[in-house]
Amino acid sequence: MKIYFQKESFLVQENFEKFSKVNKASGSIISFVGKVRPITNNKEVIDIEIEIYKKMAIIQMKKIISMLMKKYKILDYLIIHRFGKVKPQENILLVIVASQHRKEGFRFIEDLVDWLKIKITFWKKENYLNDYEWVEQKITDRKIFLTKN
Amino acid sequence: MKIYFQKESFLVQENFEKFSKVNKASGSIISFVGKVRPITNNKEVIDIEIEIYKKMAIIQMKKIISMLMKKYKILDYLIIHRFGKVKPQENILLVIVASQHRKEGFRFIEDLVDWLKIKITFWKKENYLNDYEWVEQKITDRKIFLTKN
Amino acid sequence: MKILYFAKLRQHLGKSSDSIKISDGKKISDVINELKNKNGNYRRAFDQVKNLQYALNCEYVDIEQTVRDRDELAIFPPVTGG
Amino acid sequence: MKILYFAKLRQHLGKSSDSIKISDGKKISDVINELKNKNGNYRRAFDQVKNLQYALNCEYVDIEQTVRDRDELAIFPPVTGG
Repeated sequence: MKIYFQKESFLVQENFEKFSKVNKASGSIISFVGKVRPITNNKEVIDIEIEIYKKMAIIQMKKIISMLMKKYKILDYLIIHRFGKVKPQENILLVIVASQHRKEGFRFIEDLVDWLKIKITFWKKENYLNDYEWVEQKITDRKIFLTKN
Repeated sequence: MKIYFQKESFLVQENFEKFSKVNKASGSIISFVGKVRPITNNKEVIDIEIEIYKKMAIIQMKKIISMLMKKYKILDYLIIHRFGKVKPQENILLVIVASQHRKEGFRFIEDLVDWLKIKITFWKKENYLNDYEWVEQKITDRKIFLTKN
Repeated sequence: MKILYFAKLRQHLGKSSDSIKISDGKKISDVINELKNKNGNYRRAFDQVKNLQYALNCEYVDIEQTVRDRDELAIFPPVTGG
Repeated sequence: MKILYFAKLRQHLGKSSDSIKISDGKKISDVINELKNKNGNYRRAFDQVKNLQYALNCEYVDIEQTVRDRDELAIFPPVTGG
């Protein structure tokens, strides 16, 4: 049950291995990795900068997780979200969840990522060769917010 | 786009690493690992034996995947399902899927595992200390079948 | 016709396949009745293993499906992989 | 009151925080009007960055929420992490 908001890059394999060892007895392990896409809006992304309001991000994350833990039977989770400069093809986000049964794991991880994208205080700026753009929240993500709120 | 039905055990990390390298440019990578639970029905599981009707399993798997590929935009997938003797805490099933956007990845992987559990010709026998039991298909899984069929 | 048995049914029958001569146009239910009339072992196995499913040449079919002698028929309980 | 700015708003303002004296009971909308009256830079920033959201002591609140001088107010565009 760990949450890391960190500047440093991370390897999925290492974290997955450690997590699996601790959760040997669980029937299902599901993971989600969000990465920087090399091309967006037909422009080549040089890198992205992720800004964080850390104090609020931690508080909101804990609230969301405690709400989801009441909803779904989960044995363990690990969340890593990077901030600062991140290059294309690098990982931004890792969520791993262990559960006895797959359905609750799937619901937990999908809900968590949905909430993360509309509640947790990170912001992305994409840097291109000659300009940049602050990423806008997707309407599809906002819709999830409205139906879930 | 690979499917393996194999007797040999496998490491998730290795497969994940290889898959991630090939799919560097995808925005989302989701994985599901199904493992042998050490206790079921309050009995300690010594090992399980997985029987396969391989020819049919391959045909049915390809059908399901081609149906799901039409439904969801997926960049790549890897499926490994073991048969033969498998010990508690070992992996039975690995599914990894790469997609541009997470939602289609989640739908694809969840649907695939649902279908796998009701269509693909594998059968599990659980061996306990003094007896054994053929696992029965879960009613919850069968319900998914009925709503999706 | 080649008939394959899997899992609990295979175990109860004590064999994983049969090869029997079938006149085209019979239904799977007819084939099973023929098997059950062979001996008590077949009868018990088919009576005890519930919810049997049928596949003809690797496609799920209904028990009322007609078969041909060159088909491969598989009989098994609901799958439990994954 | 401590006011924090993030992302596009921070960039347009050219600063990440302000510390201003506020009389208790004012609304966030009043605070923003006060800021906008400071100078053209604030006015432009608050006019240009759309769909601003507000958090009072790390909880999402509405623009009509009243504030106290000891609160921490954060103003930012919709989040885009993950």
